[in-house]
Amino acid sequence: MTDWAAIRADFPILSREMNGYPLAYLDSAATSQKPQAVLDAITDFYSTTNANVHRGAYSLADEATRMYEDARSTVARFIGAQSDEIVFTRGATSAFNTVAYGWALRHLTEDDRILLTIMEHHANIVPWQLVADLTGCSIEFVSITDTGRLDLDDFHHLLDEDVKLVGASMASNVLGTINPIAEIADAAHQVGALVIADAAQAVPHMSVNVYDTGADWICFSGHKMLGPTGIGVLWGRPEILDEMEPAEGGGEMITDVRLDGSTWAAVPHKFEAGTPPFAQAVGLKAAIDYLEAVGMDEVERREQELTEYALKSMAGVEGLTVYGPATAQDRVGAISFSLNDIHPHDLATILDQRGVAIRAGHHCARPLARSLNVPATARASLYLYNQESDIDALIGALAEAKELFSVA
Amino acid sequence: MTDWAAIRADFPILSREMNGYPLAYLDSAATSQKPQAVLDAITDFYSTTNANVHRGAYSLADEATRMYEDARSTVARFIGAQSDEIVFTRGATSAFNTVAYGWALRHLTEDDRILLTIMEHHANIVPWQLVADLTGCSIEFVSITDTGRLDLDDFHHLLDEDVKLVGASMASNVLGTINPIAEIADAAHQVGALVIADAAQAVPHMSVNVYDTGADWICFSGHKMLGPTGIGVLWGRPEILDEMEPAEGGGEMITDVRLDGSTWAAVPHKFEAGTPPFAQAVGLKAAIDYLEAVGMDEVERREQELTEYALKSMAGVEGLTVYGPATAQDRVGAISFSLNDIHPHDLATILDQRGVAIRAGHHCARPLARSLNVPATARASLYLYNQESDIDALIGALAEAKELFSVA
Amino acid sequence: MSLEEMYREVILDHYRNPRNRDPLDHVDATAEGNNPLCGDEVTIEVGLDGDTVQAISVRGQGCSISQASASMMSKAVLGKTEKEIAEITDTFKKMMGVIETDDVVVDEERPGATLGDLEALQGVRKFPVRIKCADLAWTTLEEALNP
Amino acid sequence: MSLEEMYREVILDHYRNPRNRDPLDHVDATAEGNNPLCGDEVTIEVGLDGDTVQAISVRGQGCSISQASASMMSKAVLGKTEKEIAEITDTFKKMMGVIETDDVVVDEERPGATLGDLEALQGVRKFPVRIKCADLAWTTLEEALNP
Ligand SMILES: Cc1ncc(COP(=O)(O)O)c(C=O)c1O
Ligand SMILES: Cc1ncc(COP(=O)(O)O)c(C=O)c1O
Repeated sequence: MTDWAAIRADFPILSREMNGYPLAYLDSAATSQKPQAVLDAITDFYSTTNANVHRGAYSLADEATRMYEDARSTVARFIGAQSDEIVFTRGATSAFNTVAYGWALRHLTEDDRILLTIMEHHANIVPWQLVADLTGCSIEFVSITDTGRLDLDDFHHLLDEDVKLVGASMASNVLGTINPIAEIADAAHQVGALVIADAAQAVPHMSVNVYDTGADWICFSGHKMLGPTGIGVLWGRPEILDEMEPAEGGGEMITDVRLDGSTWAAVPHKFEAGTPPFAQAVGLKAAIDYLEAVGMDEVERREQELTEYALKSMAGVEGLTVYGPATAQDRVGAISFSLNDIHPHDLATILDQRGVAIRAGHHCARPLARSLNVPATARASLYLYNQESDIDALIGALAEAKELFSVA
Repeated sequence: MTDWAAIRADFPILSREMNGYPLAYLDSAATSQKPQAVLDAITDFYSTTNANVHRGAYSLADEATRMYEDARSTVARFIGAQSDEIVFTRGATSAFNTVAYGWALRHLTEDDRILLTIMEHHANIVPWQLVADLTGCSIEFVSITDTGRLDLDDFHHLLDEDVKLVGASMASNVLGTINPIAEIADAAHQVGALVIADAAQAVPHMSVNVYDTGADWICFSGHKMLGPTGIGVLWGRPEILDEMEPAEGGGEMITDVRLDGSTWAAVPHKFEAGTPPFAQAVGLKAAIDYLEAVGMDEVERREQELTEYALKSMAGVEGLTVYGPATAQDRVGAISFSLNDIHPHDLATILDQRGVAIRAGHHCARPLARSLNVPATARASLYLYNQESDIDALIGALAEAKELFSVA
Repeated sequence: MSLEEMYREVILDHYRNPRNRDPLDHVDATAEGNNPLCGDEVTIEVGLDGDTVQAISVRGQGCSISQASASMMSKAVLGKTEKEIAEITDTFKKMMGVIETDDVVVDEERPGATLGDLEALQGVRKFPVRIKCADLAWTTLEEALNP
Repeated sequence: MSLEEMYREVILDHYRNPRNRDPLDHVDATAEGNNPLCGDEVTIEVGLDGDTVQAISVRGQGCSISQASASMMSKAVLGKTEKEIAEITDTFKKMMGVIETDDVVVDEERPGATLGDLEALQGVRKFPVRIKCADLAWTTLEEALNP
């Protein structure tokens, strides 16, 4: 049995007060908090081992390089991949752009189509719009059902031989919906399209094996999985990474630079121009070590438990509407909602006064917001360090908000 | 009078032993060490204020956003710019690529030329080669003189109306040479070319005012100026940043995302797709605060003193050749050299055994190495925390290396 | 900081029953404003008679503060000259702390005393994140009148 | 860790007077290798008589370890069959720790005993950063012979 109270105590910020109340941090889908072990790993690295990687013939640089590459192996093992399939980027967004410039820009033409889901985060939309602008390819969107699930009929209907790329989130940061990525990838491959999966809300919350997803590329961010900001991961099938061009040019990604052109280093270094975020890689490794010590199955189970508790508690609040699946099954703990005619920003401010941190807005998914016909929603999102009392605080503050807005 | 011993004591790693000797860290041109104040700033941020920026309507997110934007103002003030001219990137390399994709890719054609100096770092070469590959523009290189200075005659000779972009380092990471960037920019502007300055080895070591440089864009990295890895800066003239396209697409850089296209946020946010390295920005601010407390004039003066001491000591070593200016004037403390026929990697290994960390190789500047006709050099590079004893350790170890190699 | 101070009855009333929402037939000046961070939007149309605002339409979507502020503003500026409006705007922005001031004209205790209903927005000042919401309509009106 | 153990006289001799550097007239197999991290380069040309290496040329640039290893290797494999070379390579890589082994054939005290001059490279094993330098020529030869 995991001691969840002890886990919570590992996160220094969670003992902070907020506006006179205990902080109930319910915005982990935006960014996660960090356990002491991650902070210590970063400080220790800078205090004992800091040196630029892959560059020095001295012991310190060698140690730093080993730690950086060790972080890469840790990430690889964590998602069932090989080390040289792991590209460290600035974040999930950068990972998408690496594929946009390194593959799509050079492969797509006017005749080609990209198929995305309407629930994609801007990170899995805008890079393709930039590519479309440069190549003339077109983009289409798969819609969702009334229950917030991907409309698979629509997907199969829109999928044909002109589709060269399918982009889909493994889990939606707004609806919480978990998409059947393997089924999507299977169908896409049958028409010859490649698949890029947004795992930003999946890898932190469940055990992911990249080969089981069927996807060709997977993108996620360190800061949403207990790690530092400034680092993310692009995983790709080795044969695809191999034939991709680098997106960024600079040091460390070359074998040779001549006046009339350059040759590229082997994958993954080809995609890591310049000094990589090596201290952040060390922090991300510590985060993964932490998650693995708890166990991803246990993390997933606990989050389901909390999600169920939250959905049930919210169902008891009159006037509250949840967007997305109403049960904890096949969903993660990102729960978007609205309450009567109280605007989400008003809600966020009111909750904040009771120490409850939730997000309000379009959550970087405006096409989804438009299709739901709500310009903004409130969102509470959970992680392993949350506890029932955070949700109770949310529910209590929602009642107060209704009170405040009942005057008129 | 600055207490340099006290300054050195602020850097935890410098009290480390290396192979039984005190660590003499002479590789700051690759990456700098960090003072405790920077480590504390990062840990404090994660422990008390961590939340995603520009996203939350709750107090914690507001605090985090203020700290992130405060870091931006600090950087701006440090280089004499306005806040909204500062774009946070992954590093200097990313900054160059942002201009390559956001400006050059969309402005240059087959008829256009890019003029670089032969002493550029790969970060200021390869992005332009990628652009040349996509647009058909051509690239030419300005050579250097025998004393390791830019050949200004050659520059003026190569500069004509077809040149649309001039790229030059403010200080070379190999030769240490400080280039007359204002003169270069002046001449470039006269033929209608824009100027991108590589300030990666300048901003950490001297007081820089972007407007005095005359450049249109300036790029540098946080990790070379006491800050964390994973963050860099692109400064640009506001009117130029304004008309540039974003390089990366994603969240936070849009005003609206529609199915058929998107509109961009104002500068600088247009160039900061996705979650930015906000904790690293906080660390960078602490680094700048530290540098400013010492005073950049004082940093520069001290480094000149150390450089002079190093050049003089090295001049006393028989068989040692320095590449680059032989005096401390108009140069920074990156000193490349060779010793008899001892290969730089052998040198680095031997020195490492005496605790002296130097770099060996082409220093991400292969075109320069080729033009010097040395495939590799050894490089010692200095920063404010170095002291004369580090240089003495270097000189002592060089004597031992000669001894070892004198056998045959 | 009291939430009750921010969510006054008059604010919620303007939020739920916004004034002057009907589009104008004849538009002399117009501007759109939005707050990219939270998505608040306001569109303003103005009909002028000389330099007097003789008609105004304010439409938008967003939080109670942004929409109530817009509605109250439309009432406050209707029938006023551009010069008078500039003065009201200045007083409002000073009340909200958007413009710094040590102007003695502003009553320390009740800096919004001359603003009527709008004074109700004073409570927002204690919520820095929300000041931009209150300010949006005013900045947009300024843009409409001084394009 | 002693530097003297790495920089043996025989190594410096091979570094300064590399053997078998002349290009071959007739090349049956060739490969280029480089170590992107430190820039060491080696080009190998082989002349075969059946499966016997009857001529070899090894050229390159780089540190003393990479160049001495290449030179010593050229001496060691000249006149040997591909099978014999594979065995020498295996023994060498085990000595350097590039191939892990608990193979009893290798003398714990002197794992390179069968390698002659090459044994001098044993000292490199204590400098992990430099093992790749010593290994470069061998990996390149393997590529030349098994393209
Ligand atoms: C002169 C110069 N320019 C650019 C860079 C690239 O910086 P980074 O690797 O931090 O992107 C460096 C450092 O490696 C440098 O020394
Ligand atoms: C589903 C999803 N995809 C992509 C991203 C982008 O991640 P980042 O902002 O770290 O680049 C996010 C988070 O903002 C997300 O929730």
